[in-house]
Amino acid sequence: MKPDVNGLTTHQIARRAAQDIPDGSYVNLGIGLPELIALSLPSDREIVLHIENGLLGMGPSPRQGEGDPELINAGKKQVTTRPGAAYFHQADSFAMIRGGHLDLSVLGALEVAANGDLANWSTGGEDAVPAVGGAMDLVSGVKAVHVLTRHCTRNGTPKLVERCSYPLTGAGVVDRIYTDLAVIDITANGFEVVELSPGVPFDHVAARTAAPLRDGRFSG
Amino acid sequence: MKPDVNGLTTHQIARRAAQDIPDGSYVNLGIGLPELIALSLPSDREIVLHIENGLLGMGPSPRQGEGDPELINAGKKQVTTRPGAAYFHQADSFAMIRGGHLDLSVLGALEVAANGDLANWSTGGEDAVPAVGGAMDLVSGVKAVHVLTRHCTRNGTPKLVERCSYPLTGAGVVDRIYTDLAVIDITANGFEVVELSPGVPFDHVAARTAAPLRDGRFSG
Amino acid sequence: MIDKRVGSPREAVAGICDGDTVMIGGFGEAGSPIELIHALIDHGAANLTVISNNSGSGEIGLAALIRAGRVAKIVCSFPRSSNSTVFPDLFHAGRIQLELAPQGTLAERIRAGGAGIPAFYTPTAAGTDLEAGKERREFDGRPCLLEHALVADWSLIKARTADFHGNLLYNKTARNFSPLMAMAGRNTVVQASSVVKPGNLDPETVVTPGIFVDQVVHVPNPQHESELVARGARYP
Amino acid sequence: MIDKRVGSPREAVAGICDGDTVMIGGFGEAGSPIELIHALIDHGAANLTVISNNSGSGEIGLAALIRAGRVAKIVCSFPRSSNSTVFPDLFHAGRIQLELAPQGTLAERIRAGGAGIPAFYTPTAAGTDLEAGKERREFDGRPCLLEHALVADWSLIKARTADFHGNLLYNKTARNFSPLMAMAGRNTVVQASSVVKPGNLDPETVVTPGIFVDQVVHVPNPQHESELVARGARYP
Repeated sequence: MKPDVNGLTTHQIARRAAQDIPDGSYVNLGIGLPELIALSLPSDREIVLHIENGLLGMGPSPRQGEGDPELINAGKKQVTTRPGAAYFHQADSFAMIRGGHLDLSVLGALEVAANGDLANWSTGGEDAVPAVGGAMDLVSGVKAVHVLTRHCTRNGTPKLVERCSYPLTGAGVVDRIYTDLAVIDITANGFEVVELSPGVPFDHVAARTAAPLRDGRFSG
Repeated sequence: MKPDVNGLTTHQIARRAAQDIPDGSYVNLGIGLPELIALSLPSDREIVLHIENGLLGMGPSPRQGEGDPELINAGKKQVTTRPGAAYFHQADSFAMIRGGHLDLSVLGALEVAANGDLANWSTGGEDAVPAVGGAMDLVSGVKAVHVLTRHCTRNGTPKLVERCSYPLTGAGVVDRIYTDLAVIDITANGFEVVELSPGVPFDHVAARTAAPLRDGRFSG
Repeated sequence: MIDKRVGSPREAVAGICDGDTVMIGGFGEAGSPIELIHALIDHGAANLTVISNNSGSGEIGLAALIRAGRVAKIVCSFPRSSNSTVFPDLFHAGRIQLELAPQGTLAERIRAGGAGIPAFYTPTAAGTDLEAGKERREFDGRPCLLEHALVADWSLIKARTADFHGNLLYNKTARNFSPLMAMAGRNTVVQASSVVKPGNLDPETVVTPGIFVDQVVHVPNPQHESELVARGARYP
Repeated sequence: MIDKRVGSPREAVAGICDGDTVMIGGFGEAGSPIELIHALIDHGAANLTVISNNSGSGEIGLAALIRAGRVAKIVCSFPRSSNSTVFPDLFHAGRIQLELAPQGTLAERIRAGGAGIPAFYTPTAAGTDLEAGKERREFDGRPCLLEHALVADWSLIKARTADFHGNLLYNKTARNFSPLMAMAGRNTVVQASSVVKPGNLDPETVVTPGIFVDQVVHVPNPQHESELVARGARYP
């Protein structure tokens, strides 16, 4: 490993992912890393954020002392609304998700497989309390699913794998992955790099990916 | 037939049926004869009328010139609202019906059978345009189903029969029938008179009922 | 910036193609998007499948679309009207197909289509002639029928107020099928009596969130079907 | 006259019996009917099945009900909280059962229960471990699972405003599961911050029509779960 290769910070990954969201999109941001996208949306676009507990048009965090404990996002943090917002109940909220009305779901990952399988809800451990939330609904219904994740775990284990070892959130659901090292599409031929982070060589990424990695940067 | 036996008028049938509706009930009134019940509700009770096109708390017809063509009942006549009213869409409206939230549905009938079968949507004729509306939903979901009808058709054919000859609205769904001649329950043993209209002898009713008729007036 | 306004009913329906499935809101005249229907007649798309609770009245609105021969099939709960013979005449002549659905089943199938539920079971119509061709299954001893979701290429609906995002409020019982059809249409077109900027509607009172809406047309004084019928109007 | 008000949370929950199924509204603290839950703890009913999206936080509200050993089983999508070990401890000790459901499936099952739909198909969770024990069927080539309706003997929910008929308005994202649980509970109890006479709510803006509500309790200043947790409160 070359110690002089530095990938993106988590905020930079979020900013990179935000760049690809078209004006006018309806987007759900998962808990954790994907939440950072809300801070990085291009100012020249109007993007409507959906939170599955019942709001379209999520705005930034409230100023100190101005929040309402009953206006929270899926991560249970206080938020605000933007002009054009609407509240609704859970059945309507998941009708938006399951019915294919949202343009994009951005989720975190424990593992993503070369066939698009996503594992992000459980490590399957004996001592874990199983908790799934809305992740399975999101991947089953939203038009496009992007994953935002560090390329490897803290101890260096690749998260992009041939087959997931953790329980699946959904089978064949992921379209694109944004990591600190690269932007990678799921194709019929598996993982394909569409963009490398600045200063990151292809081989560096391939060495940290536990499945074949194609270089799709010059294919059009 | 004795010409001196007069049953109730349609308004009297409606008034009789209205007397049995308890305070606080949520009630759907079918198109036609049952609509008259709205004019006869006892003034000492609060009864909430549901109209399946999307309103709880229907009030009387508007005064001339004060109606809204978009505030109509299931019979497409203009109505008003009462304090405590609420509008909702069709899926919520039929959730109330199908989900067993309404206390009573009062419907008209072409035929009612001794086993509680109801036929009220189609004569099955070749030249008829089939049209069902909400009747099948009402009989499948509402807690109690009462029928309001003249005992016989205009040409004297009994409407209370052993088995329906017209297509069914629902099987085994009717609880009670209010006619010009009597109030009749559907029991495990078929039709049972619980009350005769003033001046109407039991035999007069039995002769106009095309199925066995029990006299339940003194059974408690 | 999100601005779903289009300039006219004509522009709003311009993309409807021959053979498309079109949901049309309304129960009787309440909620019937007459101006959009008339624009569709002018537009000329034919061989349509229409999903609507009724079949129109008089010779305007939905009845006029049917009379013009544009509708190959209608999915409907109550295709009769005391003041129109348009549908019955074509139906008896074998020139229009009818799929009859109980009103609550129709509503639930449309909602299912919008909610990504492919099918559901309902006790409604079990044991009746409308059970024909449907799968039956008992739940807790009660016979139920399997009903499939309905979706549409287009939904044409009417609202009282829309904002640029397509958030909608309705007028009284004109709400009926419209919020469901907005969900189930791949392209949902709304004619609204009033159109306001985002931020002018209370997020608590929005009935249809804008995500379900694609185009908003301002029709400030929509015609009333009953008035048109009363004076014997025909379209075109 | 229709007046669904009762005098206190204690009276409202007095009819809950051992072994009952109880739906409890809320997503996190938003919409959690803390005062009703605390009244249920005082009331003492045990061996309950609770249907709720989460398992509570700290040692108040739902977490306190669980800690008191009253809950035999929970049907839930996310029974984890960063500030409570009440559920995990009992779960690992084998003293509480968990039926895990994806959040959207949980919501739809509750709606189905309230709407008289015994079962429906959904693509959610097909091909995952949560498919276990469920019937699979393809629609348009897509694998789906059969999911059954949920109903409850009691639903305990929180509203912003109620009228005497039980018509309800909610506060922001506190709405979440409550309108669905109101439909699916045989007895629906609402704690409302404000209670008004019929006629004081606009019929166009009512979120839950009163037909779904059985009892209304005025709780003018409900406690906030996060504040109670922050200061380490326990109930009782």
